[in-house]
Amino acid sequence: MELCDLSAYEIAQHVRSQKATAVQVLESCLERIQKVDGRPGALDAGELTAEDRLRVHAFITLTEERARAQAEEVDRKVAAGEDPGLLAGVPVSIKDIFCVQGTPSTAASRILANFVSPYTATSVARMEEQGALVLGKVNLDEFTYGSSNESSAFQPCPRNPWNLNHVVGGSSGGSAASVAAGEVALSLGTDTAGSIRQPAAFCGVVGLKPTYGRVSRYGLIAFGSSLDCPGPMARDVTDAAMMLQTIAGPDPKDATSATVPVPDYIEALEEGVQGLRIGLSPDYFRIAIPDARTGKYHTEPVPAEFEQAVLRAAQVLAEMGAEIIEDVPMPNARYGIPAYFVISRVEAASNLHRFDGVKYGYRTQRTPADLRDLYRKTRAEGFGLQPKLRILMGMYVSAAQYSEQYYQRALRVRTLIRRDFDQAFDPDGAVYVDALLTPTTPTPAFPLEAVYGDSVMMQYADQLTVPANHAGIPGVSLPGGLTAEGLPIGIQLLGPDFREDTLLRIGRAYEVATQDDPWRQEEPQSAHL
Amino acid sequence: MELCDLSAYEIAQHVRSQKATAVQVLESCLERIQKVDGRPGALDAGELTAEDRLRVHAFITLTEERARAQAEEVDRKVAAGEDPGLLAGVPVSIKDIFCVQGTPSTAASRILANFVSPYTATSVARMEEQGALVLGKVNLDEFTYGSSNESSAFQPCPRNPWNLNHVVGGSSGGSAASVAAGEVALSLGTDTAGSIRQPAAFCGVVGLKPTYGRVSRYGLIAFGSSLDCPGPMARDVTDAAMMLQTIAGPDPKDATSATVPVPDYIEALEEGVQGLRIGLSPDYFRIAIPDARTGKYHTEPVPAEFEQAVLRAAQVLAEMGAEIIEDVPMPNARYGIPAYFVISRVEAASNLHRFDGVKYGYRTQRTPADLRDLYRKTRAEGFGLQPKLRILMGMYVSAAQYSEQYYQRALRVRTLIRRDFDQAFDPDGAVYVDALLTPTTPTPAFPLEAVYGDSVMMQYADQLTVPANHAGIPGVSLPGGLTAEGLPIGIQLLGPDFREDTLLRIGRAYEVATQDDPWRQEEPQSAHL
Amino acid sequence: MPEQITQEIFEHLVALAALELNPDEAEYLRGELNHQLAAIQELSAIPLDADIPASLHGVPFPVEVRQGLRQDEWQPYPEPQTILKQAPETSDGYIVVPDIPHTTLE
Amino acid sequence: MPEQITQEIFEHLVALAALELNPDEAEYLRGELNHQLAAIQELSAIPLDADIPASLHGVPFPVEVRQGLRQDEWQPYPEPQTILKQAPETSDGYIVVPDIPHTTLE
Repeated sequence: MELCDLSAYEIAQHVRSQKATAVQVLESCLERIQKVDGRPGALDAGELTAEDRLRVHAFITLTEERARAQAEEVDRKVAAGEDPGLLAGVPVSIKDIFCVQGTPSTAASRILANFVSPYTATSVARMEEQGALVLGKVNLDEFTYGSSNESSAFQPCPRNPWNLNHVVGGSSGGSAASVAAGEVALSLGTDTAGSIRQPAAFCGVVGLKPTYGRVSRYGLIAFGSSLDCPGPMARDVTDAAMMLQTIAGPDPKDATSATVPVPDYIEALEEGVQGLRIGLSPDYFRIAIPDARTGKYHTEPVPAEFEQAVLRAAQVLAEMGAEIIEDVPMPNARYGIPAYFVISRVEAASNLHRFDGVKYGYRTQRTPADLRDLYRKTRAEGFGLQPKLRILMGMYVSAAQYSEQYYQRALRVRTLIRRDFDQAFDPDGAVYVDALLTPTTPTPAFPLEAVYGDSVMMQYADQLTVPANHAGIPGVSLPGGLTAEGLPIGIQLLGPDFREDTLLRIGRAYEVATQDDPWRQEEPQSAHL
Repeated sequence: MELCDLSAYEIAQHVRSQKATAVQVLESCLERIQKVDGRPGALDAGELTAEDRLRVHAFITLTEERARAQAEEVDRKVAAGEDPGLLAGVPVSIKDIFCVQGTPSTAASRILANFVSPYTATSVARMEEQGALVLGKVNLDEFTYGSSNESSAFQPCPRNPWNLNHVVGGSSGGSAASVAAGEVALSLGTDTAGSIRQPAAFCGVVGLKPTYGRVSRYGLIAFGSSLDCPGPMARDVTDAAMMLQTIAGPDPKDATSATVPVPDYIEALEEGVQGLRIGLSPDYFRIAIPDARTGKYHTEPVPAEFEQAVLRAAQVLAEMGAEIIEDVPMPNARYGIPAYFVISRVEAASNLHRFDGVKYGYRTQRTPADLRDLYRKTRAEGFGLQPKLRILMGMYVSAAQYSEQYYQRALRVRTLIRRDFDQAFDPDGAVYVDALLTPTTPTPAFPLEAVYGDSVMMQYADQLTVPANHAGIPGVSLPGGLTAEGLPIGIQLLGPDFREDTLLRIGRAYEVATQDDPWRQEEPQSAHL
Repeated sequence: MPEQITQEIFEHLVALAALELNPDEAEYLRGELNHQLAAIQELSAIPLDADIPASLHGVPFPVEVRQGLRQDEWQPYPEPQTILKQAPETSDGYIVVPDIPHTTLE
Repeated sequence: MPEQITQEIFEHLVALAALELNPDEAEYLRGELNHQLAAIQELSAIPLDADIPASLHGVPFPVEVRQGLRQDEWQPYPEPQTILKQAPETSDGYIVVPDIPHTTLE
């Protein structure tokens, strides 16, 4: 096992106890990246080569010098007896939707390809203050709009470390891939409809979407402002807890970050699940799929392997003392996707109006007739298909004559979705649970190109994750097994506002109980390159 | 470049001039096999692992000791000043449909999995007499019945070195893969409907089907006795010529091997194409595809990339002095597949009757009621689906009441197919050509599992190769470019009986003229493992 | 399912969105828009009591967990050049754009 | 396209072929057989003059390139055990099989 394969917790311990230097950790990660990552995502990348198909392609930009300076500073502090921070020497990657001062911050879009941020996102700054080494910016769906990373303007797009022919999921796909492939121990992602949890599930890592307001959004390029949450991606629950500890808490630069106190997530980890009430909902064991053209829905159960993985987790937790509550009703979960189709598009269209070729980013090279023509040409050339689609959809459903039918109605449906959770988590309610246990996704990672282009089917990959975004509650996806084909299965825990501690504690108990499971001994395909 | 990547010609020169020893060549090949081949094909191999999907899996049986003894003998001869043979120190693999004394000779079937041959096929013996190192037996479709290698009872089946997610073609798929991946310089395959040329095309190597009767079939486990031809697979034309030189010629042990003298293929190689007449036939630029259920045909052009590769080759050869004759009529080529469906199945059914669990090979472990029940149980357990399908089809179309309609008619259609070639190659005919230039296959290597199970579509992969088998004439497939997706394109040359020398000479001229083409600089994906 | 977004509505949307589309893009995008609208028809069938309010976000945001707004105070930015140099075209610290469409008042 | 190989014909073929099939195999194989027969219907539509002979192989095999048959002579095989030991069951140099179905003559 190489240094880069250690957990963040182990790395910080090694560095603090001088069993390894932060510089050695960095070298190990750079070597791994050199071996498995292949050429970084870039504009106008040409055809995929044979080699490209055998590489992970998590990164867009490597920031080796930034990481090296930080590693040397950490090692200096350790040598000098100073506190090197909670994440001392821990290698991290940053989804390229966050601004990091002095580095390209592209949103995986041509329109921001040349943008070098003059400031740093709060969550990144907090990790660096705690000694993390920022190795670089990782790929995503353009402006986070997708569930596979195929829509990135920076190609080759990431490939799943467990099967290089399958997608990584998205939108935090580069984050998930970089963690799964051992290139970094932690990655900072964002979750708007499942964008942390779904790629975590597809790539066999832990992904935590915090409560809305738990982590500052300052420095995050906005998609759906009422839904976006930065959060940790890690190889185990302890590492995710360490990272959340670092980034959580109010930020004067984000008025929507809440002043709720941050508990000690790490301390709570080993408390076990004795007495916790964990719910299963039939509404999370089936998915509704619309017919491509008629819009009529049919309902399908999730794959048997997924149901079994969740039921096995429930059994394991029950054996450790949790009480399993079956049949928790979540009748409005199925409305999550249609409501999201409306709300997120309205917010996206609004947020994308700022990109116009005037103040920063891409400007058309053609000569425009006037300022409006400059906007049109710049946006036509700078945005890919998915941002264009979201702008058009958002404008349509929020137009004065349709707003009542679509946008206003979707916001009221959101209230219904939230009420499901309020009732489930109400200590005085009919069925009180501390957390819900569900599959994270309705399928394992699909093959590359299998779904891309069908924007409706792509959105349905988020069906089991998006209710938490509407409701604002926290959720975590944990590795829960492998399919017969060897693709990761994710299981999800959902909890009440600001109770990430409960989710992490349950997740940790599950990890401990299953640590000898045969699937936990399997390595991703990228380990065989 | 490692020793294993040198051509057979270069290796033999190195060994003879003591620039390298045969043992060093062997070590280099074993190292390459260790790196890219993964676990060998085996019965009851279980699920594919992540690592399996990243390996070539060409081999069923490695015969390292046999090769080492031979290498030491070659080195001894060189040191002693004795002639080490034309193939001195050249590493070769043998399609596991040939018997090699003392080694498992499985036909990739459970029914022969435990068969250790007491004798050696003539072509293998001839190569060993010339100093070749037999590294082992390589995978194939069960009893050669397929065009993808997926039907092998020995799994994991081979994966295409140019794209590990695509098939190698078949049936000589392990041969093609082992040569393309640099595991060996040469491989001995067999061609019954295209089984050398089609995998050669799919894997970007040279594959030569000699004239029926040119190479002894002694020691070849029979499929279609009127069609089967052993032949060379190599990375370039010179190597194919060297190998054919070694294996061609009459054999007292095969009454169908012809006493036609064997020319010096290597000497003729550099004679160029000045004055040669090379034909193009519109009937080889389109394929007829039957509808899955109605059997109605529709005609499609071959992909534009394939047509362009052939036309580019024609242009290159014209620039070197060949005369290109367009519109050579081959109107009966399209009947090749339906006629083959009949003839080959009749011959296969007949040849498979010998496998009965009595004299050698698998015998059922269940207790049979009597001898007939022993046959049934043994064959039911020992044969895979494809042999069963061929037995049933062969028995049906040759049954007394259907024979006139099917088998007799197919043999007469075969006469038509042969006449097309007789007319094209007739020096006194209306259109006289020395060779026909065509695409080898109607598609590049398809993704694994994309066609498998559909026995009709699988057979149509041979549409452009099978007429030569009906007619008995020689054909060679040459690497002719890469598709935009990076998959090899094969171009085919067909010539008159026993004129392999002409085909090799044209192929060599084409190689020389295109040696600086960008696609020739590309490496297969397996080079990036 | 009839198309809801006709060619005419689509062109209007494209203009409002300040986009230009080539024919392939336009065909794909209009197709996907109609496809998505079909997929959200379900919304209109959801029974919603009249007293169900709209939620602009999911988590309640009571005053006790709010930071309150910052004072509206001018703060100097140390390096305005790092911001200005992101602009595609500047001149003497001003951002340059083409003619702004305007109507001259009589 | 009607099925040409009915269940009855199929079972007869399976018996002739000395096979046993499980239901899944049988379904797949009968389906593929009918599929293949559909694909070879074209044969019957090919115009064939009455004087077109059958070719048992493609290459002419005139006497001058034939080796002639070997003399029918007994040759000792040096190691008969290497052949015999391939047999699943032997006894004293004989290959052992189960009862051979037979009818005792009266």
